[in-house]
Amino acid sequence: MELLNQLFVNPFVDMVAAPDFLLQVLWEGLVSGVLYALIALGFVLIFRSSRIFNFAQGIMVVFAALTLVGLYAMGIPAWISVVLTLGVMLMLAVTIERVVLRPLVGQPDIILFMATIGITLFLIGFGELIFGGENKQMITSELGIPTGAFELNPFGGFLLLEQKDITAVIGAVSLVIGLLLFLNKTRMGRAVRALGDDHQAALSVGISLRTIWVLVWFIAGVIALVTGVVWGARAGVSFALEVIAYKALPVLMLGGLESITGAIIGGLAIGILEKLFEIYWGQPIMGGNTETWFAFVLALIVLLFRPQGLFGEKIIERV
Amino acid sequence: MNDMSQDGYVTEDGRQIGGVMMEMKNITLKFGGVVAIEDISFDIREGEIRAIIGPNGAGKSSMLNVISGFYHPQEGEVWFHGTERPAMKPYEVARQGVARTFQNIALFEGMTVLDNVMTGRLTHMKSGLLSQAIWWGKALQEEVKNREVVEKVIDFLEIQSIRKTPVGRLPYGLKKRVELARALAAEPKLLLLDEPMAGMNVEEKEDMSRFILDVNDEFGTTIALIEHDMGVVMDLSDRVVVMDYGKKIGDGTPDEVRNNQDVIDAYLGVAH
Amino acid sequence: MIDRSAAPSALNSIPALLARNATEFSTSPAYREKEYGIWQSWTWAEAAEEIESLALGFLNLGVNEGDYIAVIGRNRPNLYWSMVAAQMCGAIPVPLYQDANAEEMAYVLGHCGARFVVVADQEQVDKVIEVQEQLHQFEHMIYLDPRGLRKYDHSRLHEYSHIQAQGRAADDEFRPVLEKRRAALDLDSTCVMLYTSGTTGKPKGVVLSNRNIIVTSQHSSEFDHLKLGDEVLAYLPMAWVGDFIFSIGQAMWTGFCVNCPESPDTMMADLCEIGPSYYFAPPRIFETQLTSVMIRMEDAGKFKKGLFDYFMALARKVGPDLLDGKPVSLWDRLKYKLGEFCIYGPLKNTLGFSKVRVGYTAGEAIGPEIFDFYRSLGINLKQLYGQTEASVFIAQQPDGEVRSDTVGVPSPGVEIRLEDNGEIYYRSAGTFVEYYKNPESTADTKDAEGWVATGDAGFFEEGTGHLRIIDRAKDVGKMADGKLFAPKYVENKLKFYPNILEAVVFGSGRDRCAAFINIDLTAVGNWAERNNIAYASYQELAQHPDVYKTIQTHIEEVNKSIAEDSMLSGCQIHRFLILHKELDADDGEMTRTRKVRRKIVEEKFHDLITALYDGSERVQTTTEVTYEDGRKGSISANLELRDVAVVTPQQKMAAE
Amino acid sequence: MLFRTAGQFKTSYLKDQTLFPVRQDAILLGIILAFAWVIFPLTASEFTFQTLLIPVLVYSLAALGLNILTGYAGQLSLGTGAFMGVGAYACYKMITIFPEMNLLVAVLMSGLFSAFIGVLFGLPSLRIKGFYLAIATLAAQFFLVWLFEKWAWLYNYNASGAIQVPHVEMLGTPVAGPQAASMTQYYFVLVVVTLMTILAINLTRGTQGRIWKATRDMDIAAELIGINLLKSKLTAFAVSSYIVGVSGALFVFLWRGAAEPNLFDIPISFRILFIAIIGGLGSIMGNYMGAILIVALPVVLKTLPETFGIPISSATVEHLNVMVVGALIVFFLIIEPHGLARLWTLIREKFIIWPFPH
Repeated sequence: MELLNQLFVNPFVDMVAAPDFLLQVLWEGLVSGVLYALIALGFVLIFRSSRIFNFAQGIMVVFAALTLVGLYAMGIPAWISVVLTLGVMLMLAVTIERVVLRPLVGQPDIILFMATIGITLFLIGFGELIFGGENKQMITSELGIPTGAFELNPFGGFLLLEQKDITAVIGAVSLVIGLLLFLNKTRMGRAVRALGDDHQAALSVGISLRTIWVLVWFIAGVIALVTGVVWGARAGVSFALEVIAYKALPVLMLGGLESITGAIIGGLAIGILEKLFEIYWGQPIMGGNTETWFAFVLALIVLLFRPQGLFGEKIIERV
Repeated sequence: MNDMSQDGYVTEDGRQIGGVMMEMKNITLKFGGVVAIEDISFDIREGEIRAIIGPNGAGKSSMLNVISGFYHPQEGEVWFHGTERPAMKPYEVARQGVARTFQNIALFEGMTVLDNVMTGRLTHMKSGLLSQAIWWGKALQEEVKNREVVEKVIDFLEIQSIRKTPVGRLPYGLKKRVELARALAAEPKLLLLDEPMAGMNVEEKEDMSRFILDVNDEFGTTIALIEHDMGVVMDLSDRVVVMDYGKKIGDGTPDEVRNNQDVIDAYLGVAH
Repeated sequence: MIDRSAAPSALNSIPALLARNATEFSTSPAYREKEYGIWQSWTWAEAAEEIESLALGFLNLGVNEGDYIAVIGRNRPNLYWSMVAAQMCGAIPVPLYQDANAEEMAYVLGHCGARFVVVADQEQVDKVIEVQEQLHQFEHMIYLDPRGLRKYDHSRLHEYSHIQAQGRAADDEFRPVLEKRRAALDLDSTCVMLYTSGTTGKPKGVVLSNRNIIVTSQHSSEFDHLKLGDEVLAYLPMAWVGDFIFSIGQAMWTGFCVNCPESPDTMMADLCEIGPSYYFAPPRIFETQLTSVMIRMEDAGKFKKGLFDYFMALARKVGPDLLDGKPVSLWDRLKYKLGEFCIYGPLKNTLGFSKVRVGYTAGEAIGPEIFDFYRSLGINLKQLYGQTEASVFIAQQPDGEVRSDTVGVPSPGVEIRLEDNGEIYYRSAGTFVEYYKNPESTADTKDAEGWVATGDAGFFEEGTGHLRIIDRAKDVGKMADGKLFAPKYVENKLKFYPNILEAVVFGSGRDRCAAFINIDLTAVGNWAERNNIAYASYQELAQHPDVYKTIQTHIEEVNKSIAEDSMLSGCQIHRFLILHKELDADDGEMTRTRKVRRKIVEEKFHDLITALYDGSERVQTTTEVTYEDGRKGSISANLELRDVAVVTPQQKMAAE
Repeated sequence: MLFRTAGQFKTSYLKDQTLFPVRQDAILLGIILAFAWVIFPLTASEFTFQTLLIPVLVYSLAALGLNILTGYAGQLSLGTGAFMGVGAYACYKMITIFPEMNLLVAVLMSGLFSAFIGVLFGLPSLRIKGFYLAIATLAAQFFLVWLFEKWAWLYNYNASGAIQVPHVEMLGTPVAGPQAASMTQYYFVLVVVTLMTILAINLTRGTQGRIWKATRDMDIAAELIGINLLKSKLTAFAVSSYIVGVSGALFVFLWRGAAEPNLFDIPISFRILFIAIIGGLGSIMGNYMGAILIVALPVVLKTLPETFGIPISSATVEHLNVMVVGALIVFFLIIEPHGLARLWTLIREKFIIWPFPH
């Protein structure tokens, strides 16, 4: 009885009791949701274009952020560092395509998946070797990201919106919009999208598979950089960030490995839900820190009922 | 075929065909909006070679998948050995003695020919996990007993020389034969062949036809096969069902079917 | 020694030997057959039981003493048993070549008047049924493999296992009869009748008595110390006397195990699995194996190839001597040991010869290169000279006295006499009884004192006393200038080249020699592949100029070596052509044992022969061919003819 | 060239289906076993036991478990670490609740718990396939580790939140806890690993093995020839998790001596996965090869510079190590996607047909 109360009554009571706090929670969830969505986007793009489940996506986030900070630490002006970092990400994309993808093309999915885990490890080791493992400050102000905060008072309560979070959201949204424009309007972009559906069509556009791969991995790199900056701004830069990469996985399960919209909606949903769960159920009942698994369990349950994910269409099995 | 008495009939080459083994009653199968099979009924009799033919996309494969329990029709009944078959999982159907081959070869690429054919025996394997784990007693007897059966099949289909070759390395024609071997190893009551001749050259087709006839002759196995290559079917089969666009447009002996106007029209449509 | 363990008098028939084995070696393996993926095995006791029940079944079927029972099929224990079972019943087994076509079969079955036929499978059943109208004495057919025979009319058709079952059932009824029949057998009762596919004319039925087979088996077994525990692979035609001696005679005498392959196309694999200790093969097989070894080594990597070549060179140098126990320097011995580990051992292993203790080749001369190749690997390969009429053995090579150019010394118990024209005569316990229903041929070949003419010409080497065969006596002719003409001698030299499968040399009574060549499709085809030369057919490849060039060089080398021997220097080849078809038994150009039928070839290709001598550059010809299924067709071609350089012999003789 | 197969023929199916149809293989195995059972223990130093021998055995056992699930039944799992954890905690609870319990029994039983949990998390596998399933297993990974942390009962409420292996004796000799001698522990582990390997080999070569492989190679066909997919997959999950659980118990009790929850976090799951994949999916032997490589590598990387007298900080070594492992994985995947085991079989085939190239 007591337990049932705790599970099904108290949380909602609390919500109603402090709507402003609820809003705060939702906002927090939204922000992290945006970031999950971003990373998931990286996954989806690469999966669509090369059937590779790119486990390295999360690490690329950290790596990008590290490089940026590291370069700046060497005394290079902030914005130049950004450009240079982009250059590094491009190099990374090219190297991966040349050294890993090309020799492994045509291998079973799991092999390519393992390869990306290999890349993950390599990047971790490499990054730490060069920039050191300790936590670093993201160069927020240097990049002109406002650090202040807006204070709102809904329901006579109190809601704090940090400006860097807002920037994060805005940045993310604009990035997504840009991306969608690219995918839908440019020839390149259409090739990438076509690739998801069938290779021949894509090739008929007249762009070599390799170019597309490099491109896609580069885009993933850019996404990683943006994610790295905004997340770094909130939590600092270190390989601890890696964990957020895992968060993108349940997002993919929900959204489907191939659906861009799925990635975005799934990301937001998970971001918000896990925050709610943590605040209203996790901390009071389960001793907190439920974010580590909530998303996964949620996704698992959903998948039990929709094996193709929320946005994948039904599969008719053939023999 | 109503004129046919319940206790079967005799074929030109003097084989006695028994009573009805499996009967499809008014089967209708839909995928979402698409109607794959529309109100089709026919029967398969003990010991006969029954063909389902029709142009590509006529719904033959879907029909076979219904028989083997892979698809579940929205309407209609499947009767097997005189009792209605409830909707059951494919593996349960297989355990009732229905074995099949596949249009696009579905061998287990990671195993040798021998192991592939051995999988055909799984429906006969009863030994428990523990007995297997200690590789002793029942499991061991089973292993040997079933190997004997399998070797007979291997000998029958003349694939001794590739016994221990991984199937991945085999040419297409042989793969088809191994698949047949796997199905035979199950000692099925009803053997379903999904386009057994697809993509074969002339000799391979002749071999395969010979094997199909031999199987029916040696083991008296009832065979239902799908083919879109009319020629082969007509020589092989005792009775033929003709499908087109999910409907049944003909049913009877090869000759009856050959002279059926609808069938002729249907086939004029497709290039051969 | 076995013959002491039981008084020879008791062992005066194959069934008697069987009885001895069944008691003395009851538990040791007698027969194995690869079937259903494993080597099904029978001990002597089990084999005896199987054979007896079959024999009882025969009696039950009405087999009388003196009946002829034909046996047709590939080497299978059950078929060997049927021969012994026949003997038990006092009947005479007549093994036939399984690849014989219907009319050949009809002739033999008719000639021996077989009442019963034991066959392997549907294929053979069909053949016999096809011709049974012509066979008046034929009554019952027994088949081994029931596959596809269910629907056949079984009034005269019986399944092997059923016959055995009936036999077991009727045991007490027929046992006494069987015992009586078995007891009646003695050394002079007929053991088997074998049809020789003679190089000319219809096959003759060679009647061999128990004495012939048993005594010969005893002598030959002792000669090579064959013993219980030896393994032999039975894969040569059952109708061939050699197989009968090895798989029945010697096997029964010594009690060693006879292994039958699963199918022709798994023969090599089965050979490797069994690893026989006693092995026989005609030169052709050793040849093809060597060819395939060389071809496979072509694709080997630099290092491996180098290693191989180095050690093979070493082996050629010291290998044979080591085998013959001649002195070899310690250093070489060490290197050879190393080679044994790196190359010879593995090679023998992949060829299935690891355990060969005694190996024989016969039938034709074997190329020295081929012969020495196997010897140098440490395989005790020897030559023997024999024929059906002698129950195989006339001359053979004792261990340690092995050379490629002789056929060894007279076998134990064999006397050899040479006519002045060089023709070889012999007399021995193995000498055949008679040609069945053919007294005049019998008289022609075998005189009153029992001397048999071999029809081969040869001579004894001074010193060693080894017999050397030149050629068929009638084929050894004179050239126009009176020089000796020994075509076989030359042809063999030619055939020693992997690229040349067959050669036919002409020149008897002419002023110079010319030759037909058959190229070896495996070897040359492989060469063509490596030099990416496209070809659609044997014919096309055969006429390729490069191929001609290669063959020409081969022939010129041969000419050189012939020229060294002043006696035969006249046999050098001046001109040759490559035939547009492979000589083939189905076309009658060869015997079933793949010996060239010179006469027939000469008639068939006379136009080509004339062309060879009238100096024309090319010749247009058409030839009739028979396909496997018996249909006839014809191929025509335009062949190139080529001149070859010859060497003028050194005039040593003139000096004396 | 070492393999002389001529004359090795089989006269019965039993002989034909023995583990080592070729005699030389058996001999080779004999040699390896001799090393594992006699020579290593006699020669190994404390350091070798702790950094090489025992870890290799424990890891290869874990990999063996995973390999049954992923390599044989084709179900990709990223949650191995957590299942090791279940085994470890189960063993810890049993030993602390029944101090008299025989450790061997405890270890073998602890597998049952992880098997149970394994089946639980395996249930979705019928509906969820491929990467989706892989991610689903991460749910197990994160949830369980979280549980180890939050559920104080598991670690007997001790302040550190970690489990401390108590002193355990068998036949009067300490096998676990501070006093246990490395050699004793090594033999203990070796016994368990050998046992598990034998069972695994038998399961994978017979009926069950075929069922799993069929499920892996083509599940639709498998079901149509009469395989109950759910059963097949769940058995795989059960057996796999059992072995993994046992390895987890060994991991803590016979090697580490103590364990914090995060010890079972995702890095170890991946490490096991690497071992299985580099060793070779669908191979038993591969797990040992993979384990040797993955375990030995850091040691080599650490000792090499020292031997050449190059001063190098341990942190750098750590980073280098991670980097090299990453690179190696990619490298191995490229040269032989089917792992070291396949590499060996290829070499072996070459030996058998030596001197022929093919």
